[in-house]
Amino acid sequence: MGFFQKLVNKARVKSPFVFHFNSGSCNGCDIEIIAALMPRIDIERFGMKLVGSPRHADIMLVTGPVSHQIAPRLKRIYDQMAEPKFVVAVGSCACSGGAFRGGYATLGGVDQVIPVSAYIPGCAPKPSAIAYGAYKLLEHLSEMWGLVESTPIEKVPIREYKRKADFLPHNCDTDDMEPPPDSVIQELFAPVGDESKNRPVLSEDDPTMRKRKELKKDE
Amino acid sequence: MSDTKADEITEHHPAPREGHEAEYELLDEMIGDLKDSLIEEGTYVHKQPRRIFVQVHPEKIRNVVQHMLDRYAMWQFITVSGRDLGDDLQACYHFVINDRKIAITFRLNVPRSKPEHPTISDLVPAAEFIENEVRELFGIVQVGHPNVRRIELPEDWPATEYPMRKDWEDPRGLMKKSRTTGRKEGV
Amino acid sequence: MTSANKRIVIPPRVTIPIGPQHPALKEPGMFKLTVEGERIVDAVVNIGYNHRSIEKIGENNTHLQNLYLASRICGICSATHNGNYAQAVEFAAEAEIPERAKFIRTLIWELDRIHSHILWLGVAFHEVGFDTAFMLSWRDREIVMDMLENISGNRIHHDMNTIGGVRRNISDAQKEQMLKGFDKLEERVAFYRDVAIHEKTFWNRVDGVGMLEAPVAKKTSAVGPTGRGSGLKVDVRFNDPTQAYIPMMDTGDFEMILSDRGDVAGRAVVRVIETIEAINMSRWLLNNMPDGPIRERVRPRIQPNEVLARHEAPRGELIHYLVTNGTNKPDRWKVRAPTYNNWTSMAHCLRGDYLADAPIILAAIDPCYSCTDRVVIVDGNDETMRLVSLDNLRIENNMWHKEHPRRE
Amino acid sequence: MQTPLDMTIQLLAQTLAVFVFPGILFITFLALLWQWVDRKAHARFQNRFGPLHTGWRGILQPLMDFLKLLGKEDLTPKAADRMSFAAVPVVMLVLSLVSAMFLPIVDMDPGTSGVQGILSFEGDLVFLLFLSTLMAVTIVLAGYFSSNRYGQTGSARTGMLLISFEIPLILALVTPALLTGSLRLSIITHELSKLSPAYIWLMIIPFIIYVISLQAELERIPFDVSHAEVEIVHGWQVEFSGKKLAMINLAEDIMLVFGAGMVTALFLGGPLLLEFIPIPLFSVEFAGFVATTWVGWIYYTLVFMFKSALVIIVLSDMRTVFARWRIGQIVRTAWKFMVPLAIINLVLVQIALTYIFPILGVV
Repeated sequence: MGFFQKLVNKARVKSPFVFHFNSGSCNGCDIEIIAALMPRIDIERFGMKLVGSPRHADIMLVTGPVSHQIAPRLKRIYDQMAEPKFVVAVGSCACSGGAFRGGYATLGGVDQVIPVSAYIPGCAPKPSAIAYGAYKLLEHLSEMWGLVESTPIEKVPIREYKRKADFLPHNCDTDDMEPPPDSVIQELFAPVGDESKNRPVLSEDDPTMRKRKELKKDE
Repeated sequence: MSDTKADEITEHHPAPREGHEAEYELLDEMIGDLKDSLIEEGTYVHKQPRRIFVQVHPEKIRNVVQHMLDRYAMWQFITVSGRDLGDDLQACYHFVINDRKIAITFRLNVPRSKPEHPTISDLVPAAEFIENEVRELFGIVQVGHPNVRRIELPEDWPATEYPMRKDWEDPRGLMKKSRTTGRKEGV
Repeated sequence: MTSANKRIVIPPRVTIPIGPQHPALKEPGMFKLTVEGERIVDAVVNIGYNHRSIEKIGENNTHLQNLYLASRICGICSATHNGNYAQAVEFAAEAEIPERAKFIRTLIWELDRIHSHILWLGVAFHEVGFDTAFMLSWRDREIVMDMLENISGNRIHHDMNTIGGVRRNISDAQKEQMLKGFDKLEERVAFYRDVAIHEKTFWNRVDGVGMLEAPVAKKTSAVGPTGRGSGLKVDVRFNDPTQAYIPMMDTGDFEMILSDRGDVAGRAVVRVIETIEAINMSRWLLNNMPDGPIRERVRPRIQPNEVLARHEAPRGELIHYLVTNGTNKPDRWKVRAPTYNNWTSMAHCLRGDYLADAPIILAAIDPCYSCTDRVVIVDGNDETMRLVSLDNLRIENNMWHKEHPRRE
Repeated sequence: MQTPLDMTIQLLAQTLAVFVFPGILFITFLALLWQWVDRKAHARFQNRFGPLHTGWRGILQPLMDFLKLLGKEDLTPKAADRMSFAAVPVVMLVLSLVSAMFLPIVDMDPGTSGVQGILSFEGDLVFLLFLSTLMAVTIVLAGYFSSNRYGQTGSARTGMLLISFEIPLILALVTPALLTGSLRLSIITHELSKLSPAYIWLMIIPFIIYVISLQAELERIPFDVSHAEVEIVHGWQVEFSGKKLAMINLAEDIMLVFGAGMVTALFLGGPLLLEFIPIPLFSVEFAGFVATTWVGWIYYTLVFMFKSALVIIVLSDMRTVFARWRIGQIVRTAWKFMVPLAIINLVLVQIALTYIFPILGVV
């Protein structure tokens, strides 16, 4: 990679121009994006600038479950952006459809229409979360372009749901919680190569499972 | 939903006369003036304060609204909500009489086979868009509507599908499609 | 050139689309403005990009699920949708909720109104290019956002209400904190009121712009600050009080804010003074809050009933028409958001004004497309619109040009 | 007689002057620096931080923006006229650079009295005005070439701004020319610095008019109607992207340098600061020392930058405290207030020069 290319890549990380697109959102995420521009968070610190034209933008923040009416327009606006371009889905709706899953007028999330580079979950994500999400994307980009040493991704083992307390809300009474033996803990946090094996699977005869079923029947 | 008739009857909660004098006074005046336009069944004062529900002959709705506009200055229009009652479709016109602070609902049942009734958009300009919307979602046609056009649903939506009807079965799998997650192939 | 040869030069008509993606609108809506030079001669409003079929989803959900779906109708006035749905279900079940819950619910509504109005003020400043006041007003909006987060645990979707009461209580420490916050907020809002009224560059941009006369407002059923800015007495808090508004209005300390100016300035003044009034209301609610439980148990299956729940949202009158059928799901749920009624008056406001004023006029009704959730087409012309195919239009145009040859 | 070696060295020096200091590279540096000062001051006025994490206090932010835009894809709308569309940013950049060459930053020609810019000739003030008008015309063309409705509306508005604020701008510049009897920028600066302090009173009104007109000329709030974001989506800039946008932004920043430099040169005494102290040590010896040795190159540059930065902060403050005006209000203000004020000011200056100053005994 030449020096100039490296410089330009550095510049790309340092000065992302942000364009905001609302694809049928509830406004919650939108006003939080605007709130991120405000004195408290002020994402201009990182060089981000909200621009009004997709042609000037590097990053498009999309909010909302994509409604059928807006989907072609979203695609068109995405095509209008100049390369290199990245899309960030802001909010639960943009990530997966959120509360509007199951309706006839929405698609499930932004990634059904255009490729998405980063997801910011939350309903609505706080301004700080939006700034953090955008920053994470930039961090990832600088790793991708070799501007900083890429750190190996830390494997966080997925917790197995064995205890009753795992199913209860955190403020519930946890007197009857029994700590698991050390061997279980070691097993849980041991590095495992294949992640899919690590996924928790609850068998039908699991005691907690039965308990839940009974609870459901009572209702 | 199957037992529509039972639902219809039990939905109505007429209020006692005590504590609802103003509402009953208005309703009595209306019944006196518009006797042949109203249907007795379904016309009552609701238990919730300041609410009147009136069942109207579908073809007489213009007379009723005109009379109310003239006599009570009922200028504040709220909305039209469609309903699917099974055999019938229902359009509820909600109004507020601001001087008496009472909300009135005019309900008109139209048969599912021929869902038509006269429009009131020329009397109440604010109703123009919501009537269009009811026509689009429920298929209740307002005869004489000044500005008929597809407004709400996507342009490629079939003209015979009314998504808010109870028997709409989602022939193109849209509701299932909205539950898909993850990156789609080819994007 | 002699006077006989004199021709009036009409600037060419340009159609300028505003939206569905436009910096002035943070939400998808489309306005086709036809301008002659800088003057708007025609306006077409087209909003359907936000149709998310909430009512259909709601029919398949239980009431408790719908409570949270309702708040997702709109992020700015989520508390009003949420609370109004809760009170609709309670009306239908004929359940009486505890006094303290009523007060907390009303308090959340008023806090929501404060935050929404300050937000609007900031947006209005932004639309006229007054970015500093925009930044500062949004900075001070964080005070009320912090209060809401403190009480409910979320900044945007508070979801404080549940069927039969509220989810969280307000402790004495929180109360003290909020009272302190209100003092600061009142001082700041008074400052913004002075900025809005006395700052020449802002006032010149809103004075006499987007006129909506009272008869037209009546004809188009304008609600909320749009109607009150034209002098209409439409405020559900006073006309049809529910919850803790009933004892509040009995005190007689509060009055409806009206303005007979009818322009954008009138609406701005109504909103700013209403913010101060809402702060006073919140203070009254906090000081007079009774003790007791915050929640009453309501059975999930609601008896068959039909309810028209009205509430004064920040933007105007909000309607939830709910029909229950004895199960735990609604039979029909209809939401009429305030913005929906205000579209009709919009075309009237826009016509004859300058293009530069279009953003502030659009913003003046505080549009909320996500609330509206529907498509509206407003005809800009006085004549009725007709559907003409392109070929017919071409033929007609050619004929017209034959009849009216260009004069040289 | 010059030897070929001398000529070569002279040529080399001139090339360096044009391309490096105080030429293109230095002006570009100044443009990026002033953009940073402007953004930072604007943000601080709004209780924000502004750029913070790129370099020291975000000082590299404008450079990064520029480089990033250079590396972006370059799109041309289908409907646009390709050649003209591509030419507009280049023309704008060249025009702005040429106008900035006239700024008396350091003394390029020690033989003549006063601080000369790289380009300097008798009557260059008129030429500069012509260049700035040409710049506005280029902007109008840019909007029309992009064949976008927003762009065209923005162009129309730029035209309106042009016909309304060009006149007070020119009239404001007449006063310094009148006082010194010259149309050469460097001579005006030099002569003004020698005048008696009483002449400051004559310069106040032109200064105010010029700063306001400059804000309009640079199309910043409250006069940024031609690329107002919320009304017409960046106006005439809407279709430009990538390198073209980078060039346009740089050209605008250089116009900012030029505008602030003009204010500095014509109203704030140019690159002279300590010379104004009425002690012979400063006004005679130090001035002579600076004017003849290499110290002047550093000293003049620093003073010039300091004064320009002050002007930038004033402009930035104006951007902060005002709301955007409607185009009608702008034109009305220009013709009903600014133009009459400028004309009255000229009359007052004449009266003062002919009648009042001789009576008071001002030289």
